[in-house]
Amino acid sequence: MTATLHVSERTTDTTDRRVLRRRLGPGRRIRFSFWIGPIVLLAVWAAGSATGLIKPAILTAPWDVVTAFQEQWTDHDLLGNILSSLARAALGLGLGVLAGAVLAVVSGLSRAGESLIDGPIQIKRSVPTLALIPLFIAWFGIGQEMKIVTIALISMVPIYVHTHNGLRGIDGRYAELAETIGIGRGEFVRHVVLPGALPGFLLGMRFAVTSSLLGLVVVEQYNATSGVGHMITLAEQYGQTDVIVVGLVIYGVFGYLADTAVRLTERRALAWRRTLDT
Amino acid sequence: MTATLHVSERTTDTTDRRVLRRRLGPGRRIRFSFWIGPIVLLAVWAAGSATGLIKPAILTAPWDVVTAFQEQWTDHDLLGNILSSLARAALGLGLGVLAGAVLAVVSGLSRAGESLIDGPIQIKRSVPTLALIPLFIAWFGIGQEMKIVTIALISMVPIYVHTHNGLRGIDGRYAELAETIGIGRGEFVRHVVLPGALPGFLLGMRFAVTSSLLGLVVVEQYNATSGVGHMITLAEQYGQTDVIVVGLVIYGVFGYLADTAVRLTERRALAWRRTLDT
Amino acid sequence: MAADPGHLITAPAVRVRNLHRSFSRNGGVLNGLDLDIAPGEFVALIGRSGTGKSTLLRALAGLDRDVEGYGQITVPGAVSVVFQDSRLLPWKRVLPNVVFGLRGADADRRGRDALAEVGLEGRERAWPYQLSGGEQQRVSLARSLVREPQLLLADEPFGALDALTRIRMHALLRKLCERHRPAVLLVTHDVDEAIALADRVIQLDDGVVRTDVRVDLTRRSRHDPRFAELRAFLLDELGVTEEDRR
Amino acid sequence: MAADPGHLITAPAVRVRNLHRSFSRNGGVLNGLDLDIAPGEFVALIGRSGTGKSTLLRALAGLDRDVEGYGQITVPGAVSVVFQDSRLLPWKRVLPNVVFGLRGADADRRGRDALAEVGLEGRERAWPYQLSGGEQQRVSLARSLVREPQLLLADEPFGALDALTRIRMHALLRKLCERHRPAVLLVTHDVDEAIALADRVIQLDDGVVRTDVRVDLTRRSRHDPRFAELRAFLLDELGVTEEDRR
Amino acid sequence: GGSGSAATLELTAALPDSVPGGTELRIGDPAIQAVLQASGLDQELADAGVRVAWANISGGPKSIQAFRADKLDCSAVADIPSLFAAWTGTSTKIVFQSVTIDPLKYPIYELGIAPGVRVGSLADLRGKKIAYSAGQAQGALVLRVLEKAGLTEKDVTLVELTSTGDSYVTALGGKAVDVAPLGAANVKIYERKYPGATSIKTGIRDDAATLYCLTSSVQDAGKAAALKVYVGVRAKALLWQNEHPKEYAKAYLQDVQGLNEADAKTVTDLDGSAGIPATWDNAIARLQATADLLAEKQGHDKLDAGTLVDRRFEPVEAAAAGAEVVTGDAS
Ligand SMILES: Nc1ncnc2c1ncn2[C@@H]1O[C@H](COP(=O)(O)OP(=O)(O)OP(=O)(O)O)[C@@H](O)[C@H]1O
Ligand SMILES: Nc1ncnc2c1ncn2[C@@H]1O[C@H](COP(=O)(O)OP(=O)(O)OP(=O)(O)O)[C@@H](O)[C@H]1O
Ligand SMILES: [Mg+2]
Ligand SMILES: [Mg+2]
Repeated sequence: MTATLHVSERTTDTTDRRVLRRRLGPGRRIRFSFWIGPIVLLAVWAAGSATGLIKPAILTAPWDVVTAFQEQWTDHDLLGNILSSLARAALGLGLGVLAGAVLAVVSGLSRAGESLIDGPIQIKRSVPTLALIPLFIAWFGIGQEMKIVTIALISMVPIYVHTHNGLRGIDGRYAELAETIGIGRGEFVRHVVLPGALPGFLLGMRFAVTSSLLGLVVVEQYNATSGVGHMITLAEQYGQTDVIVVGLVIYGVFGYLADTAVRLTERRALAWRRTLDT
Repeated sequence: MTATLHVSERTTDTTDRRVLRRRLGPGRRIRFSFWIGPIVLLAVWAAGSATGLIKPAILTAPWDVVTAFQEQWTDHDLLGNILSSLARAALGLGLGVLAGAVLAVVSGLSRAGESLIDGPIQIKRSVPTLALIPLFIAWFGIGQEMKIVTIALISMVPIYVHTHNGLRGIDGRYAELAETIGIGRGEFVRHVVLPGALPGFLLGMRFAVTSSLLGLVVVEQYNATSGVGHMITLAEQYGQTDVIVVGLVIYGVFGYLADTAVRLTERRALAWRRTLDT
Repeated sequence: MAADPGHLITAPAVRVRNLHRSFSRNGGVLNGLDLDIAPGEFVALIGRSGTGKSTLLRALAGLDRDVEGYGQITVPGAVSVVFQDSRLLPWKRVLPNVVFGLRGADADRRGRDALAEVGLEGRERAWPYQLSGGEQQRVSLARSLVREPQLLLADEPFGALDALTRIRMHALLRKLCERHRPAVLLVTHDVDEAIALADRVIQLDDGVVRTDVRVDLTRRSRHDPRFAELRAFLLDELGVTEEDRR
Repeated sequence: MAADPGHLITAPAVRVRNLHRSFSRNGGVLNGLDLDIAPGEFVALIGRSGTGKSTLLRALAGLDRDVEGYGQITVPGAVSVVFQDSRLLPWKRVLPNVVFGLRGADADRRGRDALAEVGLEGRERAWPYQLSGGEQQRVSLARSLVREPQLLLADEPFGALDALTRIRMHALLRKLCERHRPAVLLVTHDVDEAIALADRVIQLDDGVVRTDVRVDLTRRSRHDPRFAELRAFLLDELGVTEEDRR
Repeated sequence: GGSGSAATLELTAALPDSVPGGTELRIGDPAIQAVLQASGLDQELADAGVRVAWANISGGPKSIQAFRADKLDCSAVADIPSLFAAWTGTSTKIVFQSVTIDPLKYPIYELGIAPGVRVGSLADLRGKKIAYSAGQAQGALVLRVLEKAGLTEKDVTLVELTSTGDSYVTALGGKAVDVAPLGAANVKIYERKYPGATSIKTGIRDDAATLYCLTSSVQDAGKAAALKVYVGVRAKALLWQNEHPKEYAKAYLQDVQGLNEADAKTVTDLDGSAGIPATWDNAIARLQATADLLAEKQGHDKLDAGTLVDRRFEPVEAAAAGAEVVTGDAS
């Protein structure tokens, strides 16, 4: 038996030579990479328009959209349109998210609740909203109320489906743990179900946010005097391609920003996960 | 020290008295429970119509819908409409699912791919399809091609987003394992990425299926001579509420069946999971 | 039955009769198992891998709803389980994991104390994934010990610990047992550990309690010849031959 | 360095110099560690819970991309790792888990053989969740052994096994080592196991190799007085006092 | 564009008579398509060597979209789309005009009045909530109604509401608006659905019916020749339709549009008969008036209606109708 106490030499050499396996996951995040896609898209659009490959009748050139944007801004209260649209979308989204999450938890945690709630929501999901509007008009009139209810219903669906799915995907071992610890339903929901279903919920949020914006196009056809959806509807009737594209760009920008915001939240709220993404 | 070998008495008493903790998860599945919701919905509709609480002007009574259904079936080739719609939806869905899954894997596994693919898809997602149709008309004409491409694009989005999200949510430890085992990208995708992202993909399928059906309403407004969406559009022009409801019921039934089919597949394909749902 | 009649004068804390459990395809795992544990008694459970030790613990913990079988089980109300996997909630930091479900204003303080006792002071705010295997196991142990159960079911709670830490955890567990006198059923693969801690060692085999020995050593020292004797007996029961043991 | 110069005549299979690793908030885990392992040498690594054994193994396995630190590492190409958690792919049944990534027409047969060797014949089609803790660990072991690595890194591969199964797995590992002579770095908490299996036992403490002893027993028996001596020495190094050891 | 034959033709040159082989017209004109097939007039097209690729496209926005993408040559619409095409930079020419005989008796639109609202004449519109959709024919009609009633937009509340499907019927029924222009067929459905619902006639001519084409298609010599044939056949088709309302109802309303026999009869009864005007003068004057009104009220550029029509087709159309052309006020 030979035994020696090891005395470290504590060199100051900080050379780093690691063995690194080929990474199979996506690797580290590239900073600001989420700007690249949109910028490329813009570049292609500009190039296509400049070279005449994209005819202005089909898709207005970016610079003409800028002009149209300015015109809408100064002459047609574009800011007012955007704000009133956002207010509608936000209110509807808020209600929809609340309703969707509550229904998902109820139907996720009880088979009886599920059999009553789940079917009708899946059916609602399969039916075009546009076709349901007459019903909503009959029930809620054609004022603000109808618009907000419609948007709430539209954005409720993805929240419900994703939260429910996320909840049902929670590892059963955590439920066992909670059962042996002897907590009630309330604490179980708070400490296990909600955090466990959070990834699903957040994915639902990404869809709900864009759905609520898209819902504007539908509801603002009805008795709206302002709003981006209203602007697009009008422009479609007139065939004002440039104004339509202004509207689309606004949608694209808001949708993309909202989506990016949810994904950043996701990253922070799910810091406990070690996945391919981290 | 006392030591005895235990001799089991092997009684034949099969009384079962377990200690059972209060179940916090949803519990066992109720068989056929997925029929309950739709049946209740139908019952409410029928009751509302019979008592006059739901006026026929708002929502046609179920029996009138049945009559209208029969009339459409015999006089107006409803079956043909349904089949040509389904053919369109299926073709578009097939292409969309393929494209969405491939893009999701590419962008999920490489940061470079992600920065190019992800942004444009999120932007596409935020923009109303209706407003993009002029572009598709310019590129693909007003025939079947444009319709299928549009549906493919519509159903590609949920597949992409969910598969990408599911992929990125795979436990990083499995990637580590794969790396030490020294397999290539292809095997990694086949053995780790695809099965790991399968729950996400299947959730995406549920949305893609209904999206493809809903897409019909939009595309069949353009130069279609058959299809359920076309039927609804016509009925709207002539104010035939009952025919519209026939269309909605068809959407509801197909959407619900497709959704249920995906969920049954889900249950079989994900037999390896132990979650709150099992 | 093996437990001496003196114990059965008071009602047992745990009483299992004729317990059968089986997983559809693999035949019976428990085949008519009988077991009594007196209040305050410390029982160590040994047995080959896959003999059904965890299955028995799950049955006692009330978690085997979907397993086929029958039998009669009685357990006290307040049960605490240390699972074989450490089963920390990944979305909770260490301290909230320890005090999860704990009521009372001093829950946090008690949690901190328990963490300190398992040697993890200062790691209260770490995420589970930031802990080493042994650290996770100790958090899981702290979570069980901070509660004051009438029955503690522990499934290899020291498996991932080094010798010194293990000895410290033994002492901690002994202290807790002296203070609250819970009935304990501890699964372990370490025969020495079983003898050192338990009042009784039982061995599971073929789905029944095959061996049931009382550990009545006055000083639990390896140097006690009866320790060695007991150890030899148990290893023999486990099928470890003299040859293997060299 | 501790390893005797005779070994360094051939290039070592593993060569680690001045290895530093730290997790942002918790200070250094490895603080200038040096280590050589000769081809075919079997080294057991012991150390307190949380001293960085797994961190070292991950560095050798090439998995510490996102950990801060520096140092120089050389390892052979074909490395096989038994993780501390058994890390079976939950969506693959047992046999596909074992042969995952294995090429060749006889992969399945080799997988079956490996499963039989770890005592899991007949469980080829079970899902991982249907296995007991020890069974999962054995599948994970089978997965590593069925490959023929030049370096085997095993992180407590026998932790969840009972005495007899453990002895069988020791024999299996020894057989494999004799056949393919890989360099082995085995983390264990069981000093007896370390002495019984290894050519050398090293102890990690404070981020460096604090003790490095050669096990040159002719017959590895507990009854050999040098076994006991070595055991006492190592336990002492681990901080287990004579008092504790009783 | 489209059919490679692409010999260009000045807009002032005489319409060529011979249709080159392979010429194809892409036309969205579903009603006439059905009539041609039912009447056998499609044979005339075939005999003249005209091939038609039918598109089931009608209405302003969709036809303009298809024009822009150059996927359609001509489409049947009322008068408004050609104005908006011009205002948004798509050059089109009207190549066919028809009128309704006795247009005030058979109006296309009436004003639906919500249940419980009392509107007996146009003067009663003061202070009412009126559905208004700026880009659609219904919107132009509302402006003309107000003009006729001597009211301005300030005297009423215009509720921006797009007419899609039965949205106006629903809005009226839900009392979200007091007054809305409804298609004559929808008025019957509306009054049947909502007890207490009424309607009044506008007393304004809204019978403009045109076929408008991409200017570039008219400039294609081959297509121009084919169009000359098509315009003639189309005139005959309309006259056939007047004579054979039952067959028209079956061929188009029932088989294509999916109405039942009773509803189809209601529609044909309300349609009146179509007239082929001897000259387009009156129609162009009415188009000019509409253009001026919209330019003023909606802030568009002034527009010369004369640039929107291709009067070379005027005599072709009249000649095909022969003695049955309508003249005077009715035209
Ligand atoms: N869900 C399941 N489905 C099928 N078989 C199962 C399931 N759970 C456990 N088993 C089987 O039942 C037997 C007993 O398992 P159990 O987990 O009780 O063993 P154990 O004694 O705890 O073993 P270990 O010491 O390895 O943890 C094992 O053979 C195992 O494969
Ligand atoms: N991802 C991480 N983030 C922060 N700290 C970490 C992380 N991984 C490990 N650590 C810390 O680094 C130290 C060394 O961890 P390591 O897993 O190497 O210990 P170990 O020697 O394997 O212990 P055990 O015997 O308990 O498995 C521990 O204190 C652990 O908490
Ligand atoms: Mg076990
Ligand atoms: Mg470790």
